Amino acid sequence: APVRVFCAEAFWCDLARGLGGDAVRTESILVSPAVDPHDFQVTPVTVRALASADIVIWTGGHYDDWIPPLLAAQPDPGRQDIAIADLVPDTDRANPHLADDPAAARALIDRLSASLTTRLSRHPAGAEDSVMIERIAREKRRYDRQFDALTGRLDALRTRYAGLPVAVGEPVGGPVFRALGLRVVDADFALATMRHEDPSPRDVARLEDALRGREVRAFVTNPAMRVPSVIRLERIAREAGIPVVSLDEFPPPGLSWQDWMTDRIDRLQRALDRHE
Amino acid sequence: MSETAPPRFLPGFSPRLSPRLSIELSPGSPPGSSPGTPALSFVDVTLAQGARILLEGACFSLPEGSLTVLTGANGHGKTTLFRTILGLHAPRKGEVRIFGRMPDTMRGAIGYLPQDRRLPAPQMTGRTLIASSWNGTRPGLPGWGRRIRQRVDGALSRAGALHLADRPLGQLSGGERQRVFLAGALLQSPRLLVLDEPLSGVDVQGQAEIVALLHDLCRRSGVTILLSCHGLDAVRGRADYRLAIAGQTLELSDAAL
Amino acid sequence: MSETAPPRFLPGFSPRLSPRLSIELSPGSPPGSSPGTPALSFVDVTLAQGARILLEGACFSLPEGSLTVLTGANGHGKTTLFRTILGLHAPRKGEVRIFGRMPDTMRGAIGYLPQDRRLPAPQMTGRTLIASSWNGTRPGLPGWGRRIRQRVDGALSRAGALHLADRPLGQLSGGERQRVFLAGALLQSPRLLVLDEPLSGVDVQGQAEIVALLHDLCRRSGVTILLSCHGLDAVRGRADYRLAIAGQTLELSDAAL
Amino acid sequence: MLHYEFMRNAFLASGCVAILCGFVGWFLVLRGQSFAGHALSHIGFAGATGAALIGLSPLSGMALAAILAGVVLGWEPTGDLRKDPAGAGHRDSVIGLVLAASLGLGLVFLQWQHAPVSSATALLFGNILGIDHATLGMLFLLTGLCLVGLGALARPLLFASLDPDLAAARGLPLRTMACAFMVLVALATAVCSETTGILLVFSLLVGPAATTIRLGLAPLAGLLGSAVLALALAWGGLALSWYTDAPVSFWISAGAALCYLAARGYRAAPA
Amino acid sequence: MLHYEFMRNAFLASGCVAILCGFVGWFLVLRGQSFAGHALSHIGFAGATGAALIGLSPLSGMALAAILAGVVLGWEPTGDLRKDPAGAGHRDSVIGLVLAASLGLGLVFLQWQHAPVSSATALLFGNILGIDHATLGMLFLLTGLCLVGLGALARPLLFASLDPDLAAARGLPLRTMACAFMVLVALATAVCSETTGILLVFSLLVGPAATTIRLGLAPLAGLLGSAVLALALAWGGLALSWYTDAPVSFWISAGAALCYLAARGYRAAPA
Ligand SMILES: Nc1ncnc2c1ncn2[C@@H]1O[C@H](COP(=O)(O)OP(=O)(O)OP(=O)(O)O)[C@@H](O)[C@H]1O
Ligand SMILES: Nc1ncnc2c1ncn2[C@@H]1O[C@H](COP(=O)(O)OP(=O)(O)OP(=O)(O)O)[C@@H](O)[C@H]1O
Ligand SMILES: [Mg+2]
Ligand SMILES: [Mg+2]
Ligand SMILES: [Zn+2]
Repeated sequence: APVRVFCAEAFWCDLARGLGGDAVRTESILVSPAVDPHDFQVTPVTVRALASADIVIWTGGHYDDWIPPLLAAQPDPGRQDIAIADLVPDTDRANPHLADDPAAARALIDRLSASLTTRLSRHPAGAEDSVMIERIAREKRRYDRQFDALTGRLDALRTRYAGLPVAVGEPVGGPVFRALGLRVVDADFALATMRHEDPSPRDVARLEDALRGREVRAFVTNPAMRVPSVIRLERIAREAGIPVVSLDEFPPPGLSWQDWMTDRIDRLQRALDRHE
Repeated sequence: MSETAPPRFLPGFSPRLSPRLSIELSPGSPPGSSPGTPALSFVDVTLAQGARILLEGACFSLPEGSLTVLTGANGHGKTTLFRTILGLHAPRKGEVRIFGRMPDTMRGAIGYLPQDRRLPAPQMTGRTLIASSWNGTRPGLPGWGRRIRQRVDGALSRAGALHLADRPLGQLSGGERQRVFLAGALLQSPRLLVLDEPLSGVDVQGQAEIVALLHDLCRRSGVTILLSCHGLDAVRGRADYRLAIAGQTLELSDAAL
Repeated sequence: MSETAPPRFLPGFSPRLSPRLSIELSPGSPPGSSPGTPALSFVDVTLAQGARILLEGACFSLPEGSLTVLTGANGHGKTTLFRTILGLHAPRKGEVRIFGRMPDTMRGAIGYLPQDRRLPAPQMTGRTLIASSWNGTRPGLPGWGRRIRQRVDGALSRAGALHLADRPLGQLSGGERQRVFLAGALLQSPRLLVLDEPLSGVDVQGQAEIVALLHDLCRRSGVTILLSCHGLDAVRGRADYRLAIAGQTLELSDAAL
Repeated sequence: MLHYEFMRNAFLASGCVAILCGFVGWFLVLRGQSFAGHALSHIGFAGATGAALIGLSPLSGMALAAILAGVVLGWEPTGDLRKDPAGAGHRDSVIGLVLAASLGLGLVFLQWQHAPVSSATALLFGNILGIDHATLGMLFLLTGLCLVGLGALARPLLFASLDPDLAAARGLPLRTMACAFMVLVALATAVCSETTGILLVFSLLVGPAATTIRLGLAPLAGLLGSAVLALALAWGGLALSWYTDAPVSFWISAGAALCYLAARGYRAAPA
Repeated sequence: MLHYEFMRNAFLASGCVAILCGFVGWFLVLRGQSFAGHALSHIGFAGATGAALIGLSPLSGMALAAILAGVVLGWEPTGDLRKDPAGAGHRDSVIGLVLAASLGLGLVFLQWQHAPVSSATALLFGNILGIDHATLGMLFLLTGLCLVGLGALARPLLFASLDPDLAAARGLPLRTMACAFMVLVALATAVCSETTGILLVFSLLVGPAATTIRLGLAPLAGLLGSAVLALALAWGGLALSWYTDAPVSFWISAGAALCYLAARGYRAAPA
């Protein structure tokens, strides 16, 4: 029987499916980046799926806090629980967005391939299983190549962009910015937006000054966070001729993680290059 | 409005018959009264609370400018009758007429003192309470200014409550509060005054004062007054008629009887 | 408790002097009374509301088993005096003793009927209201069972309110409610009954019944009763003493005077 | 501070909201309906998510839901104690139930959503620093409308609030008054909380009004005092927030509580 | 359905919460304090964020804040109308102010904390399907404690609620009673909403109690009826949620509102 993988966010399961193929059967809750994962409501169907899973993957780091209690409520020694945030220990604790962190994806693939392999080889392994194990190894190598390419590209871009200031409306894209060495000028403002709070007026003023004075190279927004203060600043950015980049929370359905990442970096690059 | 009208009291008015046995009085002309319509008339009115009938087929009418006392044991329906006059309680049968018209259209002309009332804001002063009722049913901003103040002060001093008017209602004693409420009932120069136990809780001297005031209002301004009270001692010599509720019937008689 | 005590009324009791002029009565032995301590005594009590003095240097004591009427004009401090007895209002000066003890310790032995009371739950029946006061100050679960029901029924039927007990309080008429409340005051066989205008709103026959009941309680069970009312007609012939508040002084006299 | 347009807009918007809240809140506190005021802003949440579901704008959804709830909340107590003694104490629990039901509904709507809902939840928290000219214009317009409505309602509402039994006897339809006022409050909270957030609106509704009523001011003085105090709180809160970096709504809610405490102390002292 | 441990735990936990809420809620609704009940659960939010700031567990922070607020809410109305007429109608606005102030405080705590908790909404909707054995044990313990406390308080509280003036005259300290009860409610809401969410707790507090009180049941019948109804609602809601996949709290809040409506219709029919 295929290994049942349960993901809080669909794109982790995309990666798992790409790795495991027929060896895994996946099920995920959050499919659309439009739903705010910070305030998601759990229903029995969700938990039923989770209760019968062999592997549970979630982002962790307070991104989807509703998962751990569900796991505790249905203890199962045979189940493997993977919180991505725990795999990449040096993450920025305040910013739980890990979807676009190649390191996180790589760590997940590493962990997943290891555990899928042991699971498949645990029972008296049939021919079919060994085919699958082989396939997993092959896919892992393919993923690793893609990750390498991605990191390579990011490293290359880093030399060009390191130290460039950008502004963000909501803390999406943190890992990519870190990889590129971009300097986020308004971390507090972004966090306030994420928490649905009032930002402090001087943060707004500083950000506005930065936009009007063209002190930043791009203004990054999250399409799931269309709040008035961000919309207003977006307009100011446009007026000042600063490129506005809209970055999703995580990949929309139908788009693979790799393509989504590439598109992301492409758009960021276009924006950052526009002012050279 | 009716403050300048001539007194309409007719001293030789004869006692009415018990309504169930009575000749039906045609509501525009009670025998012996002036040709005006009666201030208040009940035509074959049946009042009930839930399944219980309080009053059956009651007919009577009160001429304008008369002072009538409503008596009856506890729970026999005095308050219910008052509420019927004000349109707050629907009669099961029959018709109530105020100056010949439907009660709904005449509410502005009635001054009412309920037996108990809620006081949602006991921290407000009596003056505030009374002033808020000035033209209180018309849309617009709350009234203020000298004219309203004069009217409010006039009503308060008539009711002997001027010295109580600037204290929070919650701090007044029972009798003091009753006087303030009475002032409220007098405020808009009503043509019909309907007072539910205005004397309860008032001291002996105060009772006499209030009855004298009411008597004066009848005689001098032609106001029609209906008040309920327990025992006739306080109103003796001042009331024209007595309406007695007993066992589902209503009896109108001369107060002197 | 005191239901079985012998009646302590002494018919030949002489009128008290005006307290300000009076010989100070030692609280344990009012002249002519039985050697027991007085049920209620005020020693040089000054009562005030805010800056206003209501009563100055009042001294009196009531023997156990007597029926006393408190009279006074509106706003002269009857309710304040009652509240002082119950420890709800602190006297500015002087001491109040109930059966020789501090008011705080004797509250369980006093039955009280306030002049007005809030009814936060008018949808509850009178029976529920009264039953909830049974041992109401002791921690534990609400009482239920036959014994409490019997006591409640007993109090209700004494006060003539048994037929009203199962209707929501909000639906009762003023006088009906007063009877239910009176039953509540009688419930725990108090040794001292403090009734603030128990007759207000009650019909004439009801007033007579209530006074007769109170008289009976005094004579047969030795309960001490202090009640306020306006006018002495209703209590004539039944009360032993009259306490009159007038102009900051308190005068105790024989009720027959 | 006023050099930035967003701060100027924030001052204008919060001033506008403060004056409306000061007036409306005075009646709200007088009538003991703070809970309704609080509940209405939660209820707007259900409306906003529901509207997003059927493709309406969140503001119109919020306003619709709030108006509906206003009618329900105004409806329940008949106002006539004698006719319905059981209904007397129930205003409070009815509000609770409507609140719970609409939160529950909002939750399902949220679950069915496959469109961005953050705009809906953002309404709850408002965004006083993100107000542009168009919003400001609409705010002025709607506030003006609400004030006109309140102006027409004020006298009968005061009468019905201070002396409901007499008002009913004079033929004032208590239920209609209650509904009309609740709808007004609903509109005001919807309009204001869309721009400034629920917390801020609620503080401005209750704080200044409770202070002036506690001080025992007469109606007109109380109404004016409440509006002025609300304005002072709003502007003071904005200024403080500028210098301290703490959120505006924190300063306003803290200020509201302090004002009430001061009034309480002042009143308690002489007595 | 009961095959899954999480569902078994959910049934146990919600049953436990339901019974506590049924009893406590009856008094809450009788006293007209639903708003306080609602506010206390919001206030817990400030406590939870504050606790995280100084390194305490959220539950203890919540409980502490709620207890503190309970004392404040119980304190304000002296209970003696005659001594303090201005304080009479103020219970409602004081709750509003405490609520606003603590929400404001919660916001600042959140800001200082730099932690990405959107606990405001997480707390609101709770997580009844995520209850483990340890939580369940603690829930049983704390519920038991609250029930014992309520048992000791019940008789004087009933007296004070039905007839406050007479209770004061008999020497019952109204303010102490009010504070004790509010603290109890605070504890109960803190304990319950930590596990099952505010919305669910609030629906169970108000719905069944309002229904039995509206039906005019006598105290003991009302208390028992309220607890039974709460249990039925909670379990019914869980079962419905299992089959329909709508959130539990939606079903429970909708059920609560329907029960009240039914009781209202039943009562209105004969009159
Ligand atoms: N809403 C109601 N439902 C049922 N019965 C009611 C309702 N309101 C009043 N009653 C009953 O109707 C009867 C008449 O009440 P009403 O208040 O008119 O009496 P009343 O003559 O004014 O008595 P009182 O002298 O005590 O004021 C009473 O028995 C009362 O209990
Ligand atoms: N909290 C208060 N603050 C200030 N004055 C008060 C307060 N409570 C009562 N008073 C005043 O004290 C005086 C005495 O009141 P009290 O209620 O004792 O009078 P009473 O003799 O019972 O009058 P009534 O016959 O009308 O019941 C009244 O003038 C009253 O207005
Ligand atoms: Mg009556
Ligand atoms: Mg008195
Ligand atoms: Zn709330």
